[in-house]
Amino acid sequence: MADDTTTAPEATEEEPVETDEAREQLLASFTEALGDSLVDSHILPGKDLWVRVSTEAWGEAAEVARDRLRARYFCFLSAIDWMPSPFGRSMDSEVDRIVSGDAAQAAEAAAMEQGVAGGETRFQVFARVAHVGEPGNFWGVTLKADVPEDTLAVPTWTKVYAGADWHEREAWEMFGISFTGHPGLRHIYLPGDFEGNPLRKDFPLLSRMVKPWPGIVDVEQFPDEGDDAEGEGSADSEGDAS
Amino acid sequence: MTPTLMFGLELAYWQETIIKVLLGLVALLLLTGGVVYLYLFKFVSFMQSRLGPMEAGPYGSLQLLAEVGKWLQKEDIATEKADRFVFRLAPAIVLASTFVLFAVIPAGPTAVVSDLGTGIYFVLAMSSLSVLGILMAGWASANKYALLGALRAAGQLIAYELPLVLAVVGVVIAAGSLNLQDIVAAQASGEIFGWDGIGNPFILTQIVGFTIFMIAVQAELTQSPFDMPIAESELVAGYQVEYSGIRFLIYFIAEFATAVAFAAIASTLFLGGWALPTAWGLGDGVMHVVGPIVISAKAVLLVGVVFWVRFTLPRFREDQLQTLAWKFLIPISLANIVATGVLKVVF
Amino acid sequence: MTAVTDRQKLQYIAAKAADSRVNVELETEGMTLNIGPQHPATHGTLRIVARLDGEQVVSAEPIAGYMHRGKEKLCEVRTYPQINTLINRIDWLGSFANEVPFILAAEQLMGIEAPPRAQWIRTMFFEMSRISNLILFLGDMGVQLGAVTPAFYAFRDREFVLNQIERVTGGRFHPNFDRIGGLKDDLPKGWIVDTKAVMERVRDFCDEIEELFMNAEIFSARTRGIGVIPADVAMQYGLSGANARASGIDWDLRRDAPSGLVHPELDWKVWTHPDGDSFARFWVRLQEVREASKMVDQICDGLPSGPIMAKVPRIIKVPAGEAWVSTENPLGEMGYYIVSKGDLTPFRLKIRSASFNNVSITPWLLRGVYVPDIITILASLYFILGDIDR
Amino acid sequence: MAKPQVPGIVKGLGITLKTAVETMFPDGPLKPPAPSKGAATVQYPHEKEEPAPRARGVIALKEDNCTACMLCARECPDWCIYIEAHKTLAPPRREGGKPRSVNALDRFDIDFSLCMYCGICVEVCPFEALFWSPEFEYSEVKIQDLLHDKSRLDQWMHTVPDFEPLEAGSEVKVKKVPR
Repeated sequence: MADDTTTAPEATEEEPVETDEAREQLLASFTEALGDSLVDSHILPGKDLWVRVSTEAWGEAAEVARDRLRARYFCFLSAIDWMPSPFGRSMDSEVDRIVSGDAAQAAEAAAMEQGVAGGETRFQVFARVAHVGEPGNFWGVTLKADVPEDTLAVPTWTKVYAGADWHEREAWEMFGISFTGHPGLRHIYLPGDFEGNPLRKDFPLLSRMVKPWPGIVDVEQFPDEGDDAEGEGSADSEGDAS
Repeated sequence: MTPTLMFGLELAYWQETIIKVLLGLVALLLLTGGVVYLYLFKFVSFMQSRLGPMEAGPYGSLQLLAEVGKWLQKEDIATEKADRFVFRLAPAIVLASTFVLFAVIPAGPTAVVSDLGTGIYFVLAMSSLSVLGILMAGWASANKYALLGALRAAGQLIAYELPLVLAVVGVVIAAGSLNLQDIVAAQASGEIFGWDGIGNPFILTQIVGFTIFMIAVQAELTQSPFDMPIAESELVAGYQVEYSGIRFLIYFIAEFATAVAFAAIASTLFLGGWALPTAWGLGDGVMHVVGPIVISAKAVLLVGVVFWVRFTLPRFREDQLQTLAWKFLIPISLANIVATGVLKVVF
Repeated sequence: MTAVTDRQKLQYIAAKAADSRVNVELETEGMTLNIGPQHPATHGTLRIVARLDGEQVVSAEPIAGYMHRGKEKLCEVRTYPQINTLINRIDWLGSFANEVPFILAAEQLMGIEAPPRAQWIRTMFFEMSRISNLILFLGDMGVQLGAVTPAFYAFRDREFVLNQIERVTGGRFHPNFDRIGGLKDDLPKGWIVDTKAVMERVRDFCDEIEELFMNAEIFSARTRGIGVIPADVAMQYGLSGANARASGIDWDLRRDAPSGLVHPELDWKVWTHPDGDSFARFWVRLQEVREASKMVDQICDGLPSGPIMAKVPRIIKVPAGEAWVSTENPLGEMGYYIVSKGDLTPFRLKIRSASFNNVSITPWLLRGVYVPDIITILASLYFILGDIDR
Repeated sequence: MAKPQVPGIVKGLGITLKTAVETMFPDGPLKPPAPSKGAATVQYPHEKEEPAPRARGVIALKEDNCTACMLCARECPDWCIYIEAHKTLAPPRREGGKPRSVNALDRFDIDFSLCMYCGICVEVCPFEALFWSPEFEYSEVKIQDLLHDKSRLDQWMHTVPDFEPLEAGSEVKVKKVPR
């Protein structure tokens, strides 16, 4: 397929339906190259293009992007854990808990819906590549793929983009997603004997658990209103002396 | 041995030598301290648009005292795997090779510790002694950085011995003697095309020899364009990395004393040493006093040039350094010797 | 031979063992030299494990992570203004430039547009943080090669730029001045006149550095042809900014993908260099500082009047959605991928920092170079540790 | 290695010498040398540099403006503001009116060893009780002493400069510091 030198997407923001021909063409060339393994896609007119492919076609999507569409610049590769965090911001003040009661806690385990361009599994791996042509001709695309729950494995990109090596090591370390075919999956940031995957939503952020939140205090009630004992005793705002 | 007369006292030879050695040491340490303060603390700071130390003493003059005090009270440790004996001996050798140089440098008609017939030859031989000290330091401190630094130093110092020696040969041919006093005398009494207003300092006729000598001195002192052995941004402190306390102080003194020593030798060979041109008609009596001042001034001037180059230029890489020595400095100095020889015969 | 007591024998054996251990280590085919984590050449705590054969590097591998603060995890429990203070500590030298892409991404999600005066001042501070960042690089490149003096000139002239930033934002390194929808405050009186004088001084500094380095033989001997990165390898590893432009890639996000700043309205030039070696990277950055100072001058002259802040609700809840915005930061392309579920804090924040990719090329690049060249190449790639480790 | 021509290296040496001369003789070689004027550095304990009026040195608290609404303590990313207050009866505004119940501040501590000087508390305070002061000389020997209580924060109020007038073309209203 001849390389379609697409013009830079001019941000024509006409109201009704903003067709963004440049990105439409891109999407067309993607679907034509990948066929049915291109599961879903989304265009934000004038701004960005998302393309979601099936897990098996993840490696092939890289080749298509680099060779057929000449997107030779590797921007980054990472992952998202779509499970809502069971911990919240551990900044729930007394009054919120009283007002909304424990219902707020129950809402946490709400349904887990994926963001742009959908997806089924909890983990999704996403990467961004860009085409750098002559001045002015620059476009980027974000590729996404689901990570199967059971194997948590996705084909590696290091054969296509050598720069993906470090990014995949980081994703493996932070999310526990392994990349089949990667030359050496080992820790890049964390010490060798670190267990657990920090960026998973169920990994607690200890620094906030250890110290009570100073914002939790509330103004004491009238000390001289009721009898003194009750006033002092029930003052629950024990501002901690750090 | 006939007692020699010194300051009107009857002194045996050994007493005279002790006094001269003590005077020489005091003069050397004072000069080194002055040079360190003047250049390392003040002139370099002005070059970098800052003031340098101002707290210790008026205008930071007692800063060197503070530094020496600091180093003396620091603990002198050696790494566990270090080869203790060699590790402790190394700084002493480097310092010895520097102090020995001063035995020969004349500072006045009779103010020289021992006026050797082959003065300059002795100087060049002794100056290559420091390589041993550096190798011992690097090898004994069982530290990879020190090892790298020492091996680089070995390669560099040996490579720059040759240009140093060959540059001096030109002067020796022009002066016709190896004795430093004769070289000084030759420059004081010589004249250029019949005019002896400023004598004939060899820098004028031996300008090529002078530049090669100064480049070689820059390399001998492992100063900046050639400071591979102590490359702060790579080997942190090269062979000195494991030293602390008084041993590091010895290296510090040795480094600057060698700078002063080589500057004094360079001024003796090329700038006329302690003597002012005989045409100015200053008798020997006066020169006893003026001599040391003149040589100190010239030495301080040349050390200034060394520091000026040190704090401006980036450093050579190892192989570029060697190429410069073997492929450029040595051939040029050989050509210089031939030219001097031919001109000597013709005129 | 006197009777040799056991103690002496043990001492003798121990001494021999000590010697042999030292010798064994030297005669092995290579030496593993750890450069860092505490080392003057790494801008922070980066450790490079280099297997050496004599002075030449067989293989070298940087080990990052000594300064990993877990920014992406922290950002998931912080509101948007609080994240703003966190992210200007990633690339702490050009810290205003860190805030801009994050704020632009949040504005894109919220559909808010900063008023023109705010955009112009934002671009001005974006370029001023580039100047303060790259001036330090120009001085630091000298120190890595052994010339101590340029670093002092760099710090001396950089103070003026930092003073100007401090007069407006209150912070020298961490301005925390950018807000969703505009800026926190406006310029104090008389600030623009002083800034133009400072820009004049910046250009004098550039000429001084050019004279000190450009035609000095030792500098070009140490940097020309060292650490050559061909264009396609640079693209594969995702090198961006001056490192990419030095390998002949004519690409600048300020011109090719203007996101929210006013660069298209200024006239400036993108400098590239065909060689791709350390000298080229130094040269491109030197020209970039000059261009940035000209840009600030143009902004000072053409600054429109008007409000500094758009209408923004007090409690900022970003509507659900995903946004990616990247800008041309001093170190390269820096981008933020915000995934928001509509509440106070972002659901996931991917921070794409330039130095991470710029340094990931070193294992490929450092094969077969001399030890001093490791330092030259690392200095010319110009990474900041906070940028790598996040 | 190219044969070292003179100009490159000599030009570099020229620059360092020029700077040395500029530092030593800031007002021309004829005048006496005055390096302290020529150097770019300031001898700190003796000469002090004036920080910019907007510099974020320390946070000052105007105690009677504070109504203990806890907003700053909640918004602080480092959790370093600790507030305790209780309700009291304040005299009515108009005589004969009902006494008003008002929050009285018991404790308002900012732990400057945790604070990262982001300024969110100063910005978020609805009652203009927190201000920035460019004061920076409050280092302590013990880290506990960096916990400034409300009386000390009140003292900083005297060092808070007035807000500067703004550049031409800006439409932001210049606020006034309640003295």
